[in-house]
Amino acid sequence: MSNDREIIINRAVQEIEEEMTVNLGIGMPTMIADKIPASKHVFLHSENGMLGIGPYPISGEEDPDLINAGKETVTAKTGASFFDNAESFAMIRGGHIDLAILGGMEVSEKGDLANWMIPGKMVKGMGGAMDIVQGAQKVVIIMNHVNKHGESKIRTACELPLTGEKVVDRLITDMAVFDFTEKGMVLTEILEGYDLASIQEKTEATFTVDEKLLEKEGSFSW
Amino acid sequence: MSNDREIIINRAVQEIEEEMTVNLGIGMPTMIADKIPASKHVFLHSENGMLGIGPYPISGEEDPDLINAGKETVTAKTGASFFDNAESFAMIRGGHIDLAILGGMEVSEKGDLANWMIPGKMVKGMGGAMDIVQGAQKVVIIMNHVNKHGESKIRTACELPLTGEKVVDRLITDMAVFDFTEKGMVLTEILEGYDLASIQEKTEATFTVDEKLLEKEGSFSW
Amino acid sequence: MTKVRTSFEDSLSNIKDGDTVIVGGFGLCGIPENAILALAEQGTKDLTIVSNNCGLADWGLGLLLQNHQISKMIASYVGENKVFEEQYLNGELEVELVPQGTLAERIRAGGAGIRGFYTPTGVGTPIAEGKEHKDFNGTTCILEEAITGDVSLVKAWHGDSYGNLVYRKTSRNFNPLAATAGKHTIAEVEELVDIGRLDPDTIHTPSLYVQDLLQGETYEKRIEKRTVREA
Amino acid sequence: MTKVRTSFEDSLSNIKDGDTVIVGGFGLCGIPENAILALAEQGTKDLTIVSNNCGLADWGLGLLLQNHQISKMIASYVGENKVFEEQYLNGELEVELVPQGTLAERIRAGGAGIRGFYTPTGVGTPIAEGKEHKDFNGTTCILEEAITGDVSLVKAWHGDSYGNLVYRKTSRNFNPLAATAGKHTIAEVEELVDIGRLDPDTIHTPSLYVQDLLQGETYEKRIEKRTVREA
Repeated sequence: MSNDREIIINRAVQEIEEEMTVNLGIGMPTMIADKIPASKHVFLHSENGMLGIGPYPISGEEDPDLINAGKETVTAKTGASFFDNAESFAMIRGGHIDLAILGGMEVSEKGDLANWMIPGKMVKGMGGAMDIVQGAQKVVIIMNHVNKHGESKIRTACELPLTGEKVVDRLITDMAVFDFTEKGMVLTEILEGYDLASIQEKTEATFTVDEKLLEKEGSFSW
Repeated sequence: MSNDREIIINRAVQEIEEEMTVNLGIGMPTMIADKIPASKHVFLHSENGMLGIGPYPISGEEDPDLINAGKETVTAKTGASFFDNAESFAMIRGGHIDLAILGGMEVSEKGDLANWMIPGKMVKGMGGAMDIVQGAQKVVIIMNHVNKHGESKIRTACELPLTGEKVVDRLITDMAVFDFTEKGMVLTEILEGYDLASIQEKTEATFTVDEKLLEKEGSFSW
Repeated sequence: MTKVRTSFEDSLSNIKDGDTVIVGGFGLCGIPENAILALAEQGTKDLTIVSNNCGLADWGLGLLLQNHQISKMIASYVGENKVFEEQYLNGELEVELVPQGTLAERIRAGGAGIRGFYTPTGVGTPIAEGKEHKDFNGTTCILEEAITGDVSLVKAWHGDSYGNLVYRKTSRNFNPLAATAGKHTIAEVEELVDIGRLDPDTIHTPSLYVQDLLQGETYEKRIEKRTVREA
Repeated sequence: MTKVRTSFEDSLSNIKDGDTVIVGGFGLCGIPENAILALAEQGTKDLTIVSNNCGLADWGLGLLLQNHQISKMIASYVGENKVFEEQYLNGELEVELVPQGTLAERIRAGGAGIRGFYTPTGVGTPIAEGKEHKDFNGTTCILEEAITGDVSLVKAWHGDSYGNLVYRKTSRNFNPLAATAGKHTIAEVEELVDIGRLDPDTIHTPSLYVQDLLQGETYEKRIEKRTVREA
């Protein structure tokens, strides 16, 4: 795992609180599962029809009838349940999932999310992402702060087609954490190795800085 | 059971064909169940959440968790299934019930049905009747031809509030059988003891007479 | 981590005057007996009750009527209750009659985050008056809106401490639907079983829908119409 | 009275050129393997396929793509199939992408006689373009319409000759929904069991949804992403 990913995942796992029902998106978010402390009781929901995902199986014990939304073989924890896809998305759309952590391509300062298609490239489909960002009680997006060309992925407005409009509650990058509130986009944390100036430089979106963070960061050179 | 009822029930049971899924309304229609020949394999659907109603239980074997839509204790046949009310009405509304036999207060010549409320009297509610008349593949109404004042219950237009508009496929009374087709209301059978004249006299609605019946009844005095 | 509570009184205190409460059961079959008794005891007023029926005069939701705790009833059939009739006729009780399938679907929609749906049920009847009509390939439908509750009361056969529920025979009826549509769902069970004893393939109500789980001490399970055949 | 058929070929002949076919499964999990193989063999053309995914190039629905049998695909995610990409880019294949929850709900609605429903999913995205919008207590929703099929193909674990079905673990997925929404539903099962062996409380698909029931001789059950941990 790259260092950036590890930083993001380590920060993201802190979002998960005792007794929460959590949906983890495909890819980087799935890796969060392994980092949840064993002492914490949480239920992982998989939109293909399962509540209570366990760890990956031991080699030889894979069950083709037991996969997660990323189509990986998994196991079920004691106390799990299986259901059909309509029921699974009833849970999502009906607000019964406490927290969803998904990857992103772009996030706008209004909390818009784009993470499903790049015009001109082959469209693979949105899967369950559009339902999840509308339905989960809290939506946390995790992504690198900048793309491989060093350009901000946090935009004034998304250029890519949206997955959801004003759906992001929190954004965690390898540099910072932002909340999307009634007052707009607010910087609430600066991760190790960065300061406000570097974050401002790498962020196209306009944001304010949380008061507590301002106090703490007051000693910096700005 | 009165003679009228028996005549109606004996005629109505002939509507039930091999392998049909059938919903029988509360009251007189429920009595049809006992008349289905044991040689005929049918599935009786109960809208409170059951497919495969069996006979009433033997005394002492009543199960309070096992009732029909009329709240009577019943049994389940081998191969039955239980489900919730949303699923039960998904079956009804989705057209998965082959035949429904319900009681009626009034039927109009257009095939409208009124069977749930009498203005000025206490309203009890429509239960599942409105769903059933819309959803079942074939809706057969059974009722006496005239009310206790001797007035036709088969009307030009229903005076009572409707349960459904143009929903009746067949009407079976103690005097006759009518089909509701694209050509309107058609008399298809005259039951024993009546002739066309007596039926015309007791029927407010306008109807035509089925050609085959006309041929057969040609020898009558009209 | 457990959702097991021991006091109906404490759980029921989640219901406040003026709340909407969705209650499982069909007739007297599968009703949350103990929760209803505790709610009657508690005396919470001005309730909107969503339930297929309203019990008998002296049992089930009829107990709340006797206590004058219900101001509005949303149901499909209320014909078996004399107290109901009195309160309706004297204007104390508001009634919204909903076709049974539409009622079930509206509660399901509430739990599933579907805000409204088009159904042919009720078109051309008094139920359709004032509702939006729309044609779908020649079938006229009316728009019906979702129902959600502040609290839902359901009754299951078996339940585990996570809140997974299994119902028995036709006592399932409206219970799984009600369980999904309450902001706070209180489930009572005949038997509390160990985690893992319920087969994950056969759980009717997955745990996340349930907030409080209680084991009822006794169940009367009254039969409304005892019907038997000759042996 | 039995719905058991012995020839996939005969059952699949219910599918005609130009038909809409709803197919259960999620990825390769729970797909009706034998029915798909028989449909590929049969060569029926110009099909509209409704399924969450479209298989791999050489397995599942991908086999129908290879044969150029599909003219339109309604799915939520089709990213794992190169043949798909080719046919889409050269204009041979029409694609309607639907959010997964909306797809599941549209199929359920089709089976349940609900003609359309309002959901917040997709508002503000390309999915909402051209769709009717409506506000429900401050939440903007779009109208989505039901999907029905001429034929549905589903795969279950156990089934009886009446057509009752039980699914296993996450292979349930879209199968019970598909079963309700086909005018003619063909179910294949791993094991045909005697009437009465399935507990009536735990049947996932009640018999009335199924027209043909077949027992597959073999099941490959390919795994798309074998993922394991250290022992």
